[in-house]
Amino acid sequence: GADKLLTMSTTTSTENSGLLDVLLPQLEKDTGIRVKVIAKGTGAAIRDGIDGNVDIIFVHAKSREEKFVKDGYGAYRLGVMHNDFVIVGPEADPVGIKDKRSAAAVLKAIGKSKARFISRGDDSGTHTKEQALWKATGLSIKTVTTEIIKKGKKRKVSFQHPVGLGKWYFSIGQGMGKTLTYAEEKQAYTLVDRGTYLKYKYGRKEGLDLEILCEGDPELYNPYGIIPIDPEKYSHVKFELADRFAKWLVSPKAQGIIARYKIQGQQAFFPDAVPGAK
Amino acid sequence: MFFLITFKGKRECSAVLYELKNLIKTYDQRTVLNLERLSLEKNKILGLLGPNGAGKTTLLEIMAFLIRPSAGDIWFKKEMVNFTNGKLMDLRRKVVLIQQQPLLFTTTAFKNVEYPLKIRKTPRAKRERIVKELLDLVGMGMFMHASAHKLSGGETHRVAIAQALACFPEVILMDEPTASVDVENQINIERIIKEINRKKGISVIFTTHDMIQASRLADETLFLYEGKVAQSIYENIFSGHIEDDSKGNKYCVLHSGLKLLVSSKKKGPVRISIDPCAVKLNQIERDFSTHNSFKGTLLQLTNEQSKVRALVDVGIPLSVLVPKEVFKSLHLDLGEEVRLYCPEESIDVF
Amino acid sequence: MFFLITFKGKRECSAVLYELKNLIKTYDQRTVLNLERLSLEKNKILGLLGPNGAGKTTLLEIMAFLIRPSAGDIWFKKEMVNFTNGKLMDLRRKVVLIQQQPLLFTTTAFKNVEYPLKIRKTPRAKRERIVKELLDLVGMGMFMHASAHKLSGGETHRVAIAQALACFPEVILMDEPTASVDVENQINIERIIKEINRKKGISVIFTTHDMIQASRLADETLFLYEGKVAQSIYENIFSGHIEDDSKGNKYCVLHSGLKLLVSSKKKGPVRISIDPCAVKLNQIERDFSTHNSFKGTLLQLTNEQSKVRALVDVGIPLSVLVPKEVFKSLHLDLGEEVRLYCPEESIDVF
Amino acid sequence: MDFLIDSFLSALLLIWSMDHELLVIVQVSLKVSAISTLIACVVGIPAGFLIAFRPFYGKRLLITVLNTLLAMPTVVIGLFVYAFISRRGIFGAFDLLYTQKAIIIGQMILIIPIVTTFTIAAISRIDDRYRKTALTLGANIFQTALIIIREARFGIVASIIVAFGRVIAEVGISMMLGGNAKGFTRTMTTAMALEYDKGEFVLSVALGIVLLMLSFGMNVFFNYFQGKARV
Amino acid sequence: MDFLIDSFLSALLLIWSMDHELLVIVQVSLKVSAISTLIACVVGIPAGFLIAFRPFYGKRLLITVLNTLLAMPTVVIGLFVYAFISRRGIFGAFDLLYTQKAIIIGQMILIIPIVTTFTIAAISRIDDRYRKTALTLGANIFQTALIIIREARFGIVASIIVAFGRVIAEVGISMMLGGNAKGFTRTMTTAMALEYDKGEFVLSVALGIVLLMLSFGMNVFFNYFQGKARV
Ligand SMILES: Nc1ncnc2c1ncn2[C@@H]1O[C@H](COP(=O)(O)OP(=O)(O)OP(=O)(O)O)[C@@H](O)[C@H]1O
Ligand SMILES: Nc1ncnc2c1ncn2[C@@H]1O[C@H](COP(=O)(O)OP(=O)(O)OP(=O)(O)O)[C@@H](O)[C@H]1O
Ligand SMILES: [Mg+2]
Ligand SMILES: [Mg+2]
Repeated sequence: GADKLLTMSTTTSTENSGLLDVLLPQLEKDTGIRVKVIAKGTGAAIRDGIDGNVDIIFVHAKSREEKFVKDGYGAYRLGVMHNDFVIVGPEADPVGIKDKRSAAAVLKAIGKSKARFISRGDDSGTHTKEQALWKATGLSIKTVTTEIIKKGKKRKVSFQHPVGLGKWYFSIGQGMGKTLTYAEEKQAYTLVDRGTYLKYKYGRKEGLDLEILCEGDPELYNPYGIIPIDPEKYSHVKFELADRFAKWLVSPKAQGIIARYKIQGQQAFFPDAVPGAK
Repeated sequence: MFFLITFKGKRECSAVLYELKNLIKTYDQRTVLNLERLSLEKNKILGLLGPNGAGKTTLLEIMAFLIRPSAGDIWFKKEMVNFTNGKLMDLRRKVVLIQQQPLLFTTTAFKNVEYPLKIRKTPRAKRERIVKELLDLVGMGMFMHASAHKLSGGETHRVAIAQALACFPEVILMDEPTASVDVENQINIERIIKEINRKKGISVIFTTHDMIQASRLADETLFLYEGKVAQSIYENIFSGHIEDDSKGNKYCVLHSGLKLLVSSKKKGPVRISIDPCAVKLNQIERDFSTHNSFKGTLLQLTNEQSKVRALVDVGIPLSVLVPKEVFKSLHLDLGEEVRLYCPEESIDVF
Repeated sequence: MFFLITFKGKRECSAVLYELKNLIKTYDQRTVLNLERLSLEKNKILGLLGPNGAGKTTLLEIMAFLIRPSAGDIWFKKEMVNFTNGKLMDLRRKVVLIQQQPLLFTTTAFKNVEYPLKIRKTPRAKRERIVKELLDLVGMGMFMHASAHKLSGGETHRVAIAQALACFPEVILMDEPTASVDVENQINIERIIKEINRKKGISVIFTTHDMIQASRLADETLFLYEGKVAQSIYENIFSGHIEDDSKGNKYCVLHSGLKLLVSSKKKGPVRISIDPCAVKLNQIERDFSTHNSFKGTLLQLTNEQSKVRALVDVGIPLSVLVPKEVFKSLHLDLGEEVRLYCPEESIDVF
Repeated sequence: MDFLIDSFLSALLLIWSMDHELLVIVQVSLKVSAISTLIACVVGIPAGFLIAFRPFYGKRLLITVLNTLLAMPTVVIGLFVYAFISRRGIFGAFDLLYTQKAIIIGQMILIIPIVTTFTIAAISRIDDRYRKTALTLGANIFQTALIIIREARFGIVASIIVAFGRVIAEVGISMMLGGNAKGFTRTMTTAMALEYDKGEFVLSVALGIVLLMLSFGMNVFFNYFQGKARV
Repeated sequence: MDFLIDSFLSALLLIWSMDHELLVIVQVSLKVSAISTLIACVVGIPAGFLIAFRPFYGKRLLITVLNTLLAMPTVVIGLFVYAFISRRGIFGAFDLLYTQKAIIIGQMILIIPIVTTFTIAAISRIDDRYRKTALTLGANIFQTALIIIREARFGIVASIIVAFGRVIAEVGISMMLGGNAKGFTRTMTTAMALEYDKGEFVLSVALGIVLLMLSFGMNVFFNYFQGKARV
């Protein structure tokens, strides 16, 4: 019934990957819980939690998630799984990054040779990761801040990027799919999560004209966490259901489903709660 | 006829219908209507005459409670009309105006005439009977289901008259009701006007530019000139300009070339009206004087109660009113040459 | 006057202006115009008469090349008009139509009259002079900068006439040019019509419901009836219905109650026209016959060339044309009772 | 080119298969758009009439403000409504966020200015004699308004068509306030956006074609009225 | 409520700071919207005129199709144009994708039906006597069209305002075809969408308020015409 209905905010990539379409029916079968999924950017998804609009959030931006819990919005965070990012680019690979394993080194090479790089620039998990990687390259980083007013006080909103914005570094402020097509169109490098890449590369008639050039660096791991909203903060949330859902998600059964989920024949997510799940 | 039968006739004794005091209507700072005091009687047919722009339409629209006077008061059947309190609908249901260029609703002729009945919640069957009858009355029965906007000018006008009659009003205001109507239907409409007035006691106020129609149809006539009730007789109005001769005499020269000695202090372009009662009509051989005496042709004679209206072409058509006996004694024939004398007093310069 | 000076007058010898052959116009399967053959002369003033819906406006609009006939051909100045090839503009520049209910553009009176000059690329200074003069000509000089949509009915009509004159056309088509115009300006407009025709050789075709205006102004008149040129005289038209008496005589009973013996095979509702030349006018004491003889009052007498037009009220106003000598010999006075006899042959039932 | 043909064929396939999920989405789209258009008419037509009908102080300013609202981005409307109906907003208790009602509220705000503006434009051109005729024939204010609106119906129906087209094709508000929750607030357009995000361009355009076909059907219906309006 | 006040104050702050980045975004928005509106007028007004002017076979079908196009989702337009101008499309060689030109093409397709539909609606109500008067006074077809459009200007200007409002507030096409590249094709609305995605709601609405202020300024200007149209 309606009382067994949970509202969950998640990132577009989670929904787009199709993983929820196999997880949620099983959840309903096991627990009777139905989930109303609201997919949006990581920032907006966390924001939904802060505003108490949802019962639970399922996102991938570990540091922000931890802050979310620390600030008392989230009851707890459970690591569910991870996938990984890869750096893709044109097959010709003009910068010659193919042999490098370290993501930071790759970006550094791209930055040095001023080869075109497309950034999501939307403050998403991917973008957050990318910013961290650029910082690690040691290239000079510019910080752009905009002053706004929040709760009557001035506050700064900042955004970091390597020098060269608009020349070789393009910040397009769009979702992963759009960023990929943009990169293909411009034959540029970009950072992408493996799931989306697989879909675009093999899931369509006219496969993506970009190749994986860098993968496997642990820095490129992308962990997903589930956080029920703290009922102390918002008394109206269905914490009990949320709690059951979160627990179910880290159960061996759900972890097994995650491990078995394949995109274009390749494993897309790696369970973190029960690492060996099959 | 059903229409004539169901009209609730109340032949009341003559009483005041409209009373207007210091009524003023201004548009963009221009005063187009300025009536100090005017009272119109009930159950009469009133003809409203006056040149273009005299304010006839404006007055009718005020009397139909459609536009608000800029100043002044108006009483309808002894009750003062309040143009602001939004209770005009009750008054409007008693008075109906047929506009100068009637505009029918974008539907059929039938539905147009049916509309006033519909909003008065007349039952459908009765409605149909009345509409048919009214359309027949104005000779538009054939066009019942024609779409109104495709009708010719005169056809439109006649449907509008039927539409107004369907209101079964106490007062009908008609703005040039026969202007574009053909001869047969002019006669017909005049008959209808007379009939609804005589048999049903409906007051009729109509405007026209046809002096003879007015005197034929109306119990009373009213002349408007530049928004005022004209004191001087509104007839034989012409434009011209004032000229002096060497002796200091003042002449008014009309566009047609006619030169009239006048007594006026005005200069430049003026208008004059010539009192048709004060003009002397004579046989050609009797030559009065040197000035203001013109030769002309007798164009038309019209019977007007105890007088004869003669239309004489003296370059322009001049209207002259002569008592019947006097006219008889002159032994004039149509088409004959005659002589007109316009005394200075008969000419009003304004 | 500038306007009259600059008119390029070409007083050509009488020639054919319009020639129409088998011209048909149908609207929604209804034939509203059906002219087998008609030719109109140049440099004339032609009056077009006919009841509402006769097709007058439709004919004028075809002659102005504004609507396309459904069938048939039309020649303008001996050249066949091709309504499909889009070269009508050259023709339209020679002919201008003043519509029955003229609609001015949403701007000032001045700009309205200026428009035809502007599109003819007349220099600005000249334009201004001509517009002023034309507005003065129709007595609208005062309203130069008034916004056109706020003008009264007659004022609008007069500005439209000025606008048409600004086209300096070869042919002017006027649809009821004086219908809502005041008496002074009616005279004025009639004078303008005559002047542009006589002095400048502009052909004028106008419609009217005023028989007397037509005969006063027009060199020729044409009667339209139900889209056809009327063979029978278009006058004294009345509606009524046919009744039989016990002896098999057929009577036409008019709406006014008048009963006329007629010879016709028609039944039910009909219309009749009574030939004004065939009606006999007599003193009251001379009693002809039992039928079709009516007592009436002499309302109006009008001079028409060699004849006198008498308007007699016999319940309805009947028009009678009597030769001048005959009328004189009758010694009739206005307002007198007279007797009318309408022979069966004078009545046309249709 | 292939892509467009593929999309079109997929659209046909979608319709042919009468997929339950598709039906739900179509139904949500139609319901939400129809209700918001209806409300916009109920509010916008009388409002436009009142504004057009007579001069009043500040009329031009009001019209200018209405015109400005036509340029209101859906994001602003979305966030504006969000501020009121989110849990922390003053209507938070009504639990409106991520429901169809929320979409309707947002879309209503989006199209009321459209309907109002065009009603004003349509009515302003209507000859004042219609008003005078109705009044003199004894109509009350309401009946007179109906007559005028009837005469202006060609323009007003056009504005309703535009408004309906605007909301059925609208994605921002539906996404932000509805949340694109499958089975609840997923509309044709949010589904399209989703498929687009996934890179399923063919499916996205196929859904768009289904939407256009639907809209064509609606318009054949509307056209019946607009055609009648021309009599 | 706080949120809206914050946004409003932030908007003032943004304007006050005259941030270079903001100015670029505003400029791109205005330029792109103005050009696409202009093109839509140049195409839509004559097209509307021709359709309204005279009856022809298939007229009603054409109007219905136009009305249907009003419900064209931006995603469909975006993908449609994309299919033509992407590197693989037939116009791929022109390198149009992710440029302002691409946005203009898409937006043009979006609003031409709006301008056309309302031009038809406005012109259909114009008394035929205007046409006859112009023609008989010697106007050619073009001058006659101008007269009729002039008489219908109240409705046509309204449609231009709606069209401009539509494109300046539009986000889908700008995003898909422009790519939201900072400094090149980032418009007010794509910037807003981005901030929204980031969860920076205050900044997003602040940008929206700046846009509305701009649009208000434009409309004061438009209103001058529309007011004149009423003479
Ligand atoms: N809305 C308006 N704004 C400005 N002036 C107006 C308006 N309506 C009428 N007028 C002016 O007021 C005067 C009186 O107009 P009205 O229509 O009453 O004249 P009328 O006597 O009916 O003339 P006509 O015989 O031509 O019908 C005219 O000069 C006209 O130009
Ligand atoms: N567009 C149209 N569609 C259908 N019928 C029409 C159309 N225009 C005119 N008619 C009909 O054609 C007939 C002739 O119209 P027309 O306007 O020529 O008459 P008219 O002689 O000018 O009459 P009036 O004296 O009333 O002006 C009328 O009966 C009218 O109803
Ligand atoms: Mg008048
Ligand atoms: Mg006519």
